[in-house]
Amino acid sequence: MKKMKRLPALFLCLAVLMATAACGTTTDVRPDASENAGETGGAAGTTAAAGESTPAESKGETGTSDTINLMISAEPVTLNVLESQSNLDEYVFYLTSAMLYRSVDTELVPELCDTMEVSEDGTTYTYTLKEAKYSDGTAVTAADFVYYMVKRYLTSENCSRFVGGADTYNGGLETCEGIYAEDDRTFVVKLVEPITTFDGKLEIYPVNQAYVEGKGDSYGGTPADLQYSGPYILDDWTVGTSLTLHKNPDYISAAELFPLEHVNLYYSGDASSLYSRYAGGDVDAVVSINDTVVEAFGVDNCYRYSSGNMYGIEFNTTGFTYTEGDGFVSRGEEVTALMQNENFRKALCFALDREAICGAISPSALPTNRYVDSGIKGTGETPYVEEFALTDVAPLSGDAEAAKEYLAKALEELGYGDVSELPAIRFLTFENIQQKTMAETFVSQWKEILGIENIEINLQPIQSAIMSMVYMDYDLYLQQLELNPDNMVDMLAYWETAGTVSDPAGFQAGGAPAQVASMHADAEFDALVESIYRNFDDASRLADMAKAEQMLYSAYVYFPIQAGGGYAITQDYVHDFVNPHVEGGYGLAHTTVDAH
Amino acid sequence: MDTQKKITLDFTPVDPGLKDADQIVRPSVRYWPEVWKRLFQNKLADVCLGIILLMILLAIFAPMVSSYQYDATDLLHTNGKPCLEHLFGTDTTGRDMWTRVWVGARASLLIGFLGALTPFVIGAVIGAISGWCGGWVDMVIMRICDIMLCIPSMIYMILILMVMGGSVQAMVVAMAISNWMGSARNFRGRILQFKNREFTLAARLQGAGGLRIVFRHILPNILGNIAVSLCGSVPGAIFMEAGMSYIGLGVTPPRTSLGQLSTSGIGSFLLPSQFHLFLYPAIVISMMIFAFFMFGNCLRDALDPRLRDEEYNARRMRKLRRQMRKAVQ
Amino acid sequence: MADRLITVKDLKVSFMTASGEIQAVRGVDFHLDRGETLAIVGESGCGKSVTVQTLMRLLQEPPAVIKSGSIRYTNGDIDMDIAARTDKQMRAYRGKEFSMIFQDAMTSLNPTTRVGRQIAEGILRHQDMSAGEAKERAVELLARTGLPAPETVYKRYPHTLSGGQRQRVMIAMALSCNPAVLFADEPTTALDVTIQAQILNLMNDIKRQRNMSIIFITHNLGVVARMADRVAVMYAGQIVEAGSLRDIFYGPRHPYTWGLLGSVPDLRMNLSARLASIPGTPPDLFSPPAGCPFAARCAHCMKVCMEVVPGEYAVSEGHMARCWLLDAECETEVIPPVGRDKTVFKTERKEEVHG
Amino acid sequence: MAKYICKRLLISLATIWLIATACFFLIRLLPGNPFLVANPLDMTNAERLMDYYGLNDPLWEQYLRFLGNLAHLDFGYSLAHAGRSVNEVIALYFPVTAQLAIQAMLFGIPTGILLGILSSYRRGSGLDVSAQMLTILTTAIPSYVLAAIFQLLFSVTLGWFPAGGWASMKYTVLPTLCLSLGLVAGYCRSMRTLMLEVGQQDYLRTAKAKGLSDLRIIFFHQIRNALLPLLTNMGLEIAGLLMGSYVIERIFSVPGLGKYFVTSINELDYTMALGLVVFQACVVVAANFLVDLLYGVVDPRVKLD
Repeated sequence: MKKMKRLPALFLCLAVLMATAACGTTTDVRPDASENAGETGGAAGTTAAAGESTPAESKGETGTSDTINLMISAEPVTLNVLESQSNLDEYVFYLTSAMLYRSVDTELVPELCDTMEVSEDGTTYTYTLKEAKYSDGTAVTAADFVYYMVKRYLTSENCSRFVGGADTYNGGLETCEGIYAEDDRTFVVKLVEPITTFDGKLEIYPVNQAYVEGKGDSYGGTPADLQYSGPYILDDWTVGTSLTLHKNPDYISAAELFPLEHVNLYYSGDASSLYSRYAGGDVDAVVSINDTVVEAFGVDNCYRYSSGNMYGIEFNTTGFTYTEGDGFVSRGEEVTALMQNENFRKALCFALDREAICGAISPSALPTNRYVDSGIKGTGETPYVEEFALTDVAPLSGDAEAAKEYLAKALEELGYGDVSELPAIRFLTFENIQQKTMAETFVSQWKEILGIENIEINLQPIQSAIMSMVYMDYDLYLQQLELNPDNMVDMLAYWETAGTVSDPAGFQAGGAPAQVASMHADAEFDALVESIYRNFDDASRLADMAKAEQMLYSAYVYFPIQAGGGYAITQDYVHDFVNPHVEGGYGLAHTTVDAH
Repeated sequence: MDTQKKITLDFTPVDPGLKDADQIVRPSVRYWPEVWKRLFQNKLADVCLGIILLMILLAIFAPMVSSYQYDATDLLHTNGKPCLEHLFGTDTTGRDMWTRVWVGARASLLIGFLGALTPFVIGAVIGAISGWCGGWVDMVIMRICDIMLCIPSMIYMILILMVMGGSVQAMVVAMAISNWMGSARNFRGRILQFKNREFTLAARLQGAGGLRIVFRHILPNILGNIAVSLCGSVPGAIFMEAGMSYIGLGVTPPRTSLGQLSTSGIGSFLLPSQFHLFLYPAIVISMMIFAFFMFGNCLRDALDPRLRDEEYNARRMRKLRRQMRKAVQ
Repeated sequence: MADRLITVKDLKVSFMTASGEIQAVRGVDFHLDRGETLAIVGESGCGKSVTVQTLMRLLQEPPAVIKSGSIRYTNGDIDMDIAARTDKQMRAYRGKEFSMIFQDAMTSLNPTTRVGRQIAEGILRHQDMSAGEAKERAVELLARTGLPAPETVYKRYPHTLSGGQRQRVMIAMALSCNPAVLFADEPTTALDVTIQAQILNLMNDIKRQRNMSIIFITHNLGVVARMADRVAVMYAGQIVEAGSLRDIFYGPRHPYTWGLLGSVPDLRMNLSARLASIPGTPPDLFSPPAGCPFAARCAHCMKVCMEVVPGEYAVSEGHMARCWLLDAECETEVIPPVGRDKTVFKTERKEEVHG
Repeated sequence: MAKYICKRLLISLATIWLIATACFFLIRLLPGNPFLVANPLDMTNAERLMDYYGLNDPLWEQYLRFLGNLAHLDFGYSLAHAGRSVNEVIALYFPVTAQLAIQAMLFGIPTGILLGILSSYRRGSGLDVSAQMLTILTTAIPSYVLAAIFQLLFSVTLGWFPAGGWASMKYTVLPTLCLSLGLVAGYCRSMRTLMLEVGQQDYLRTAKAKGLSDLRIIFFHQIRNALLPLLTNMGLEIAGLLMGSYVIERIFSVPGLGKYFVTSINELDYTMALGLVVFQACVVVAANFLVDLLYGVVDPRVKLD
């Protein structure tokens, strides 16, 4: 009796799961039904699509709503613009503090900047500012920009470009000769020499030094510990849940831009609840949709944007690892010889079918053979990547035969009879579902195509993965690098002999043993990259860049896999919602919302 | 009386020597055989044991027999629906889910068993020392217990997974370090409970040493309880691993576990095309936990049949009432 | 004829368990008169507790089931068959007409409730009293049972009392509503001898004062000797011999009774002599033997004993036994081994005088 | 009594100090640099921040500083989230977690106990079987799976409750339900067993012999005694609930402490993690203390000394 009654529990168990299967199927219908409307959602003519639907829905035309509810999938880390480590914070700053220039519809337009003058020799930039004030009434002055720029904008990479920055930079400058305020309204930036990557359109925020120092450590901790000068003011930030903003009446372009009065940002770290809340109608737009749930929204309803970063496989060709106690330690002769063998590296690269891998794991990303964003303009109409194609590259869909040939050559050169004799190789990966799956797939492909079974995945939480990366404790590393569309050269500069990626543990600076070279030590490449910074001729600069790219590519130390991307979606009553920025922000400068 | 008299009554005495006094009387009942008998008479216990054994067998042999490697990707057959070729379908990179689920079950079962047993054994030894020695030893051990209970296990977990890498062994060690306290407290309590019982005293008077008494005399008395609580902590350990996987600290790839599979499946929970990635690992892990849990329950019933009798009678009574009601109608 | 309170006829009680039916009481007949003490004697598990608890319908039903028989109770206006009453109907009589004292007062008292409240609870249930009056009455009862400082005892918890004090509390509780019949289920087994004597005296006093009837369950024949007017010997769910105290102690006719009496230590006994005991263990009540249940252990077992259950044989007025040895056809002459020795309870009686 | 409380308070303080010390050093054993997160290449900046927060000082100096701040109950500022003070985080988000925990307990524990009582009273009935099924289901299905099922069922399909967020009571329903189901299952199971155990105690027979009604016996004798053992585990359980559940908070976007707890350790946010650990230790110690006191009051057999 008892047993008979308890058994149904088991079936109920299954029934619940089955029921959810059914739910999964039914919910899928919803995005499909609105497919027509969704496709035109981004365009201006949404009403045409609405016209097809029943008259009851026509009330959407009768009025507008002054509120938008957005779903964000990554939360800002801090409001403290000076300490911010993360580009996730930028869209908060975007909404909370005014800038010299602001990106509106993918273009940088002057905001607080009234005029900008460049000196004849191209080294001195003089900005005059409009009259503006913070929400607490304090006036915005040129000194506020100086304070922010020196404190935060200068990094060890770009410091040397500004007068007086190079020698004194030790991380966090107090002053810099080349950046100063002539008076309250005039802000001056002096370069050591003109460089191509600096066009004066600085996206920097005014920060009042007295205010920051008055707040001390608590600056930027809560919405109350911040001076607002941007289009919106943060009312509430419930960490892990929501940010609530309302329009700043004192904002300099309040009349022309940002028509919405209220912006509510909702955060969810969970992919399925992201979908549940959109489907349930709680939110008007989702800024970034996890690749795994894009399908649930209906890929056709979403639009893709580039996320401004790329994945690539990095090879540790130095043969060394840095340890806290013993300094530089050899990774072992065999592994070193193997990693330094170009044919072996090529074999690994050619074996990968990047098209299939990206398609399976991250549909929003595009497989690539380049180190720059694909959207960058060339000299004419054709994009740069098409105008200056690289030669002798591994096909995106892989080339198993070539890979096998390279492997055979490598084995011959190194004197191995068979792949099973190869030493163990450590493949460092982040603890992140996408990276993890990708690494697993690579290892499996290498095993299948090349028969290499000695590659171990070393999965680490982000913090310690980065530490391992900095200490070069890996043979292979799935490296994610930022692609800055404005400064394409920076990406290449990382790979100079003493560049940050090429020499992460500071082998050159840190007194490494003489025999240690950086991963990509090529004097010719260094010189080429440095010359690009000073070449103002568009055509030859781009040609040189392509040349540098080709050099880096052909060295096979950093093999490009994919350019990252993301998907966004809006309900069909939201208009002119754009992702202006490759960094995954969102543009509300012209966004309007119909009553719904 | 009259009817009895009609039968021929034989009043010849029976020789007491021929008659074994114990023969007709109740056979002496031995504890464990009786428990086993009761356990296996319970159909639910049989079903649970069957599920557990089946899962163990599948975990061991299914990946061996399968024509697919659990970590071999096949980019031409991604997100395949379950079919004869791939019983549980394929995942986003074309790996055979059937093989993966059972390889994952291997890790989960290992973690389940070892993760339940190791902290228990460590806790038992420490608890036994604490309970048996008493005095300041007991004090110190119990304070350490209290303190360790308050330190979030996340810290140990991350630390150990860092040092040892995310392997099954690391998970087990992490569980041993973060879970021994409960078992130590429990065991100490039991030892204290039995320490002054007569049979312990008798053993002590015969000159048996402390540990000998604990293991020879006290342990058998609490074996039943131990078995039940062990059965209960196996699902606990499996869950813990699943929880760690959700946080992102599980078994490292390409190895996998049911926790890993179901957490990565939860991301694609909403997609009809990938629903099987969530469904099968979730069903297998739920069934596994269900089986252990129910088996523990049945074992408890078998050890202490009173409760089961109670239930039996309660049901009987209700049945009788129902019959009576029907008869009245 | 004496004022007959309880008449039990052919009472059969079984326990239904998952593994089968346990026939705990297998056809029992006895009666109880007003003001008399009936002792039911037997080994543990022979069904004595079950019998008495059935009289109060205290058993969980099921597992317990009254298979057959009647329990007639007559007292003044009340005339009923307890066996046919429902649990609900019985509630009104429990505590009022009958009450019970249990063996282990420690476990029989609710550990988290003050003892006074536990007594007052019963009073409030049956008597139309205010809470204050009930408390007064409870204190009075506690005083009556000889507890010093009853007011303080009233407020104490069971675990703070000694074994004897707890049993006195139990008695106070049992007497709270002046019951006509008191069932005492081995009330002194858990106590040491001096306390035991005090409690027994107390019970005897109270019985005499209130003209109460007692059914006293024990396996201690010494206790029987000082308490009982009549004795019923139970074995394997049946009463194998019943009679007056004198009948049982001086003229026992059932081999089991002989065994019982023989296993009582005798002060004058030779120290080197082994204490007599009955070999073997009682039969399994899952499947009771076809014949006399005692046959397997009986030294005088005959073939008939193994095959047919013996009927009741009247030995004298009010004295009966169930044994084939008493059958007219039986030719075996057996001389009762005890009965000639009266010292057993004589010593006990002396002790009572001392106490 | 006062002496007992004083003694317990002293022991509690010592416990908290030991926990804080152990965690201080344990957390420092974790490899990695707290400032190398978003831009892993910016070592110079990371070094600057390490200096700024005094993390390059000798460990014992940092420890003494930590103890000093602890004495002032100042947990400092988060390393990962500049400007966010740990005290403020606790002040802002502990109430959220507490609200959720209290709601879950107020719903879960009485429901569980009631179900346990009912199913023990009507053993083997449909109710008992369904209660046991609930117990098994909620125990056998991982909480993140259950939460996702709830979202799908109650938010997307039925649209009754929002799938996430934290604004009004409506938002608390699903997370509360998810949190309390475990409690319901656990308490139902324990209570049922305890009721059956107490049901076999002699004193219930005594109560029956007094002629008391079934209801009175169950309420005044059985339930009262069955509830007591449940109290012992409540201390740790309450403390656990009060620290929030990472899984539930993440899935339902609840701004509770649980999420901070996990992420701060993951992010190597030393000050935040330590602050929260110490805070949790205080909660656990306080909860245990209160439960012990309560036990002493409710159970006359327990002597506090």
